[in-house]
Amino acid sequence: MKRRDFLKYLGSGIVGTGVGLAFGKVTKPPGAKLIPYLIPPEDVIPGVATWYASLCTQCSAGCGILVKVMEGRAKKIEGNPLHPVNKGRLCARGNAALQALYNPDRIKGPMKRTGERGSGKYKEISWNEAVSILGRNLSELDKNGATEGLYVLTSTLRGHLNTLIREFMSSYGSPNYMQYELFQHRNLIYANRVSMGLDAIPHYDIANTRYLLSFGADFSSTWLSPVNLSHGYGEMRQGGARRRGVLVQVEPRLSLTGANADEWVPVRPGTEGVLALSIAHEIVAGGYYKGADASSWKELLSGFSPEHAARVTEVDAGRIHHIAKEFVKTRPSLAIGGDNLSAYRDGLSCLVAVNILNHLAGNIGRKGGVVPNPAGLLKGRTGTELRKDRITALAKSALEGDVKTLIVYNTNPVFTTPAGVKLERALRNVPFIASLSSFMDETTAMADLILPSHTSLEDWGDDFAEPSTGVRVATLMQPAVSPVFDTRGAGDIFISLAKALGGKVGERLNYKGFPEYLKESWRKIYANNKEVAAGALTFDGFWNRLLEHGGWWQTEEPRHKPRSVSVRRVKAHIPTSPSEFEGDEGRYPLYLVTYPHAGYLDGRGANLPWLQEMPDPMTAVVWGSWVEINPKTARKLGIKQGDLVTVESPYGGIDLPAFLYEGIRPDTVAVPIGQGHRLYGRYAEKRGVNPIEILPVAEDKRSGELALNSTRVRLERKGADGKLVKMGVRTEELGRGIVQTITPEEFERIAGKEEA
Amino acid sequence: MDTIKKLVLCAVIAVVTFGIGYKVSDAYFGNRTPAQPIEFSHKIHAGDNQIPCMYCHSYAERSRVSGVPNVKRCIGCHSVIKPDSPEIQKLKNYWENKEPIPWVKVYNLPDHVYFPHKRHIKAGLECQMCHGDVQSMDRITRVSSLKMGWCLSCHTRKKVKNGRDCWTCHI
Amino acid sequence: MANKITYREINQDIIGFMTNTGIWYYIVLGFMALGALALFFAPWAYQIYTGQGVTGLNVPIFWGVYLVNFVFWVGVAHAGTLISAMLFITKTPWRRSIARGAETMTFFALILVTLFIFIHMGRPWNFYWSFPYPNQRLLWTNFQSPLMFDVFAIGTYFTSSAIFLYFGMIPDLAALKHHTTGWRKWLYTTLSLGWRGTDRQWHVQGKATMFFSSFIMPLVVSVHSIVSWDFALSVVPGYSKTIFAPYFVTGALLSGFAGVVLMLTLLRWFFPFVRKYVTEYHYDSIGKMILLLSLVWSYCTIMEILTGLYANTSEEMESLKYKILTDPYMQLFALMMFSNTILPLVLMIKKVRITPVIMFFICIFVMVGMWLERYLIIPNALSRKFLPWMWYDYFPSWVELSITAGAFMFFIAMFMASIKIFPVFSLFELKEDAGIPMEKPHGEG
Amino acid sequence: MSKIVKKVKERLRDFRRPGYYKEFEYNWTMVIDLDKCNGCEACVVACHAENNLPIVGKDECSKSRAFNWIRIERYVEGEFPNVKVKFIPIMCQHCNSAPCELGCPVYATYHNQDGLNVQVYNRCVGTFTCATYCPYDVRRFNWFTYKWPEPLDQQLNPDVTVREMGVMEKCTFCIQRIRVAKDRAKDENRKVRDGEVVPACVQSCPTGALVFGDRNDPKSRVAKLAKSPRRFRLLEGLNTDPSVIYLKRVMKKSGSKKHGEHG
Repeated sequence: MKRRDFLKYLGSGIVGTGVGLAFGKVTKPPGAKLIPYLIPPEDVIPGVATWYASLCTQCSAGCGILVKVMEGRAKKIEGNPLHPVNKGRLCARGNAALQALYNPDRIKGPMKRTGERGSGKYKEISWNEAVSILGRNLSELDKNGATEGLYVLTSTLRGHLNTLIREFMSSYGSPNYMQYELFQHRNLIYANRVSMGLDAIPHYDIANTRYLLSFGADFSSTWLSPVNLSHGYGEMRQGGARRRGVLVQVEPRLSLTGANADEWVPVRPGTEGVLALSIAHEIVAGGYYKGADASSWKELLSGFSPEHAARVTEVDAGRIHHIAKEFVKTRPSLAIGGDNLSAYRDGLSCLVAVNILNHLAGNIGRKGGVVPNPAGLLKGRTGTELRKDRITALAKSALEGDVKTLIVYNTNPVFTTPAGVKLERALRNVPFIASLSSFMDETTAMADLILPSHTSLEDWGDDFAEPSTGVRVATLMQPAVSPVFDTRGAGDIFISLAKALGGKVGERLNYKGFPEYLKESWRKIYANNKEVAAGALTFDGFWNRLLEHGGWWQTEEPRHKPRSVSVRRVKAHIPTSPSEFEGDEGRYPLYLVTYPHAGYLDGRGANLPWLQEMPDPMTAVVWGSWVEINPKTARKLGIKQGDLVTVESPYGGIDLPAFLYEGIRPDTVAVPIGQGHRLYGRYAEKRGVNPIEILPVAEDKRSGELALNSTRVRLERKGADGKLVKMGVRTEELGRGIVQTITPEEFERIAGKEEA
Repeated sequence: MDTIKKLVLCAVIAVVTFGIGYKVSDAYFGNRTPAQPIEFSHKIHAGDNQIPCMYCHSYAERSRVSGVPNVKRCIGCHSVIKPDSPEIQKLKNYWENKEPIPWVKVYNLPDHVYFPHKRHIKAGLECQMCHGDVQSMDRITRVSSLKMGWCLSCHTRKKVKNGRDCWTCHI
Repeated sequence: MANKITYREINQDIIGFMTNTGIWYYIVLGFMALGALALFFAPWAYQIYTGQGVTGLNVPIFWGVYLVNFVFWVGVAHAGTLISAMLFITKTPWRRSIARGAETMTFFALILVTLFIFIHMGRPWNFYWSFPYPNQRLLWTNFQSPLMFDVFAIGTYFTSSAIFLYFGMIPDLAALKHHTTGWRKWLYTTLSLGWRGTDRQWHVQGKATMFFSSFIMPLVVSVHSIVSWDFALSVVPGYSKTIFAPYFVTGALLSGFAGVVLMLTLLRWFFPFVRKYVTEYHYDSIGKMILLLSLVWSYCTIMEILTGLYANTSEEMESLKYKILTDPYMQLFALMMFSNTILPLVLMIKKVRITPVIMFFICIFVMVGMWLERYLIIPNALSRKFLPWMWYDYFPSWVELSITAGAFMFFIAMFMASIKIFPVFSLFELKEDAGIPMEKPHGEG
Repeated sequence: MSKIVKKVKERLRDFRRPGYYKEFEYNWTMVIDLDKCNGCEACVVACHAENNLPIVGKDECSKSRAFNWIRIERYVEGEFPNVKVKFIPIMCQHCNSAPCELGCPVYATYHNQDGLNVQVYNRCVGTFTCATYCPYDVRRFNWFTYKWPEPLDQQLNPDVTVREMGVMEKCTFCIQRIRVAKDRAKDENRKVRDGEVVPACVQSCPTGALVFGDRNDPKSRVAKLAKSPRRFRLLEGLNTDPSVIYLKRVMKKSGSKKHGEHG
């Protein structure tokens, strides 16, 4: 090798090493930073979790939660073990509340509309400006003497935020404070009122019942208070030495609860009321009912012989008789009704029929039956307002120009009302809409002003769970983390609005903020209520314990006060014939059953990726919607699993993939509610379809509730690829003994040996 | 042809040596004594004034992290002690602007390592065993390699229960 | 045999082939090399950068086409060992002119085998963790794992076949250095390690070859047995079969011989001088070998199915049903049986065995069939594991298919480049075949 | 002679299973009462929240690459109207004789001193062997490096490693919670109490179908439940000796006729 060459190589070697060294120095990640606290928060140890007791607001059950916080960030939500409603348990939606807090699609600060309404063009403004804009608007209304033109629409609020808004409205001078949610269980309250004179939802003591007859109530996934009732279910099944409870589910589409039932009664849609009364008929006819008014019951129920009911409901007369016998013979027993049942046009009547069953079997006011809750700590909304709080009424007022200003909080009526209500058009007619939503949903997109509110993990609040568990329960909500974005609590917004308005409203709501209002209100409860105050010397001590425990609740066993249902009361409310359905039977041969999805409920959970990727409990479908069709029907129509199918009602059609499902009647199809958002963030947008769009504007004849199960549909195959994505390929066990079972008889034999 | 060959050879040599250089840089020339935003001297605090470690790094006994003292704690003493020194002025600036001090981490472990200070303190280890003779350092220097072998040599020597089990430090 | 061939002719043929390269050869070689770059290395780089998600793998089909290719190339590598070792020991005469080519194939196939292990890994940059080396972190490898067996089996196989290949080549390299100039001369001089052709050297070379042959011989059986245990040691229905070791070994030899036939036939077609050394006699012998192996393989296949049927458990039956009775694997299974069992039966006819064209096409079918055999075992069995809820289907993604195709091009490119540098026929063994010459040759032998 | 054989066998066993402790200090066990489980999926989401599991999206879900350390399998029998649906939550069974542990060439998965089947992420090279060998299909692979959009990443649990591309993962029985409990127990110089360790799935389960504890403690709930005559283990015929014990569901035989017809 030549010397020159050698030098060249040597040179390149040296340059290479040098560059490598330098590159290594440069590219090495800069040392991580150690950021100290400026002032250490109390009781926070970095690396060790702090737990805050709070309230879950993902549905209206009112479960108590513990939020795990590390270094100022919420990490995990768990059930509060002391809380009587959920007993330390938590459902999927509650777990996913974290993703509402940290959702990337949250509105990051107050905004003013700049483009046309619905165009989605907004400008960021400051909070002062935002509040003053709304304040000016309201002052103007006040000046014009049109204070009644202010409408406030919220979700079902039961705590002091409700009281605050109520006070705000009354001092401002508007009676138009409305609460709307798709699943409000108002039929249930109304039915209890007309049948038992109970203006509330009672506690259904599933845990202690031995025979549970459920009419459509899917308490395992969404109905009322799913965690509480599921816990009860677990207790009922294997709660120790007691006899294992039996569950009979009456519904046209096998829900998650139905899947766990010992017996499924696939009744014809709309005839559940008749079936219930027929069972009642058998109870009375069999002489099992010993009440003094047995003969008048007999008379009332005379038209509901099993033979007659069998023709209508397509359930064998023998089976009806058998259920009736089991229902009265097994002690204690319990009948519940909900979801499907309350969503018919005579849903209220059907629920009345269920109450009649409970009465005839003597289940009301006893352990393992219907346990009425004691009066709450707070006077909340009463049943008398039921008919007024209708979304259709709001739409009508808006169309007529009565609504001058609308404030919407925590509810998305544009998404959850049938297209026939024309709510969107009505809202266009409202001169000024302010939304307090933290998410750009379909209703918020109509707003002129957006004042994003906190999510439940950043806010103060409280709740008085209904149904409770036969005891008085109050749950306190406290911020677990400081606000992620520039948002404010809904209560704070109303208080600052009151300040901006001044005058009477300002006087009435003269508080520093919502936390102060909340604390003062609780001071009143503490002062007025001996039971609450018991065991605490001072209010501050009580308040601290409240924050520590996450609320206050009675600890003693519920007292059981029997109540009765009288013939006189229910006479006008019992279902006489099957529920009515829109659509001609020839043209639209199939019943449509819509039901809340276990994750999204009425659509509010659809923006949480955990829930989107959570397989649906029954179908295991993820990231989309589907229509459940019986394989027999599908075969007739040439539809295969996953095909794109048009579901057409007299009010419109939707395209969605088919899911062949043995657990549905051949004359019925079912579509879950919750998907099909036009807006609502990256995880929810343009995913699946919203079946509410094709529903008629049908209301319960008696209560005025929207009837979701009120139309017939027809199916048409549209194409091959419906893009159905589901977990799990095969659902046959192929004799591999994967889920092993034993028969009830065998279980009875070994039950004595089992240790628990 | 010949030139091309030479060029190729040169390139190959350059690439190989580049790799060596990079690796060497990583292993031996990493900055073990980084400059800090405030020239805080452990020598003065822990050495001359005999302030116990746990007074400032108060979480070490209770948590897996030892923690750095909050600014309030610094200012608590320094509002009285030597308030006019230029370094203390820096501290004051941070305090008045309500900014935390961006200390540079000297002992940095990857995320997949679970290292609890608490357990090591409770086992009776001196801070100096891993952090060196801190009380004589003006600026903190990393004295340990923090490599897995370094951890294990001690775990083996001290016969730590399950001390060589992967799960003890990982996941 | 071609008695009339002289030493000089042999030298001229081989050296001429190695030194005179036509433009088409370069074009084809370049095409293959570029193809390897574009279809093999580029997608692999993409996969390393993005993650294994670019493949068609999923839960529970974690082993896909890469493992198929891995087993396939181990199989192709097998003929080399068998021919050079086992047939050497049994002194089978027809091995001489084909042994070097087969050994070269073995070597390059094993390079692909190694690459496919890395391609298949989720974090290939940590591959060295699978070697047992002492380290400060007190980490060790799991000798219980069949994959660890693989590391040793493939490692041993690679080393020994490389040594064997090189060792056998030394006399040739020494011969070549006298006939070449420039870098070749320098290369051959260096590599021939001062071979002078003395009696002693020949003696030692013969002994050593014998020794290595005996040493390598167990590898013929063991390597692929061990590869089969990757599957057989699991509990997966369709994997967990006792017959897998002989089944895989037979299949490997079958595909190996088919590979040798393909290689030889292509050489014969494009380089007419090869026809002097690879004659009908060779085709006849290899044909018989393929026929025999095909019969044994068919027996194993049928036994594998029969044991499944005999067990008659839901797991086994579903696994079989998926493989044999489900679209599109039904068709693939039929094609496999046709290529590996039915078609080779025509090799019973001598006329067929000695017709290179027919042999060529039969062997293409055998290769395809053997690839399918691995495909029908590896991802297919995983598609039907124990819990029907998790059953899933697998289809390779474009990355996997591209790498599979690219691997063939890479192999051909390596082989083509190699045979221009190192003799593809063993000079001295050809000369042995040619017999003791009457006149003194010009070249040294 | 037989003594020597025994000794050699013992030695071989030790060698075969380093890290396999002859006597576990704890024997963490989960009991799942299928008669209580109603398939509500709360456990699935709780697991996602606790263990930093990524969300992969619709396309990846359609390729069967969703991350579920615990999943609920549904098996449907019969035709309308005699349909029987059965649920079974399946997570890593923490087999005491685990096929996966046999497969891993680098000991990235091994048995630890608590009888847990542990996956060491930073040792994993991604050979897929463990997942292939696993009869329960519970292992999940990081096909890509999954990223959370801001500020969803603020939720990530600092006690659990965020896994990178190319690494296998699976249910750990919430090992980080076990660690916290053991740490606390060590401070107080006692053993971990029954009910002190509650994995995320067990914690959230609304029906109380899942119970977790130490089977070595005869007074623990799991030890008692594990003796139930309803006990069985998943795919017991494979002899993997799982640490997850199921209790049989009580249900009528499918095909048995409707009650009413017989009165």
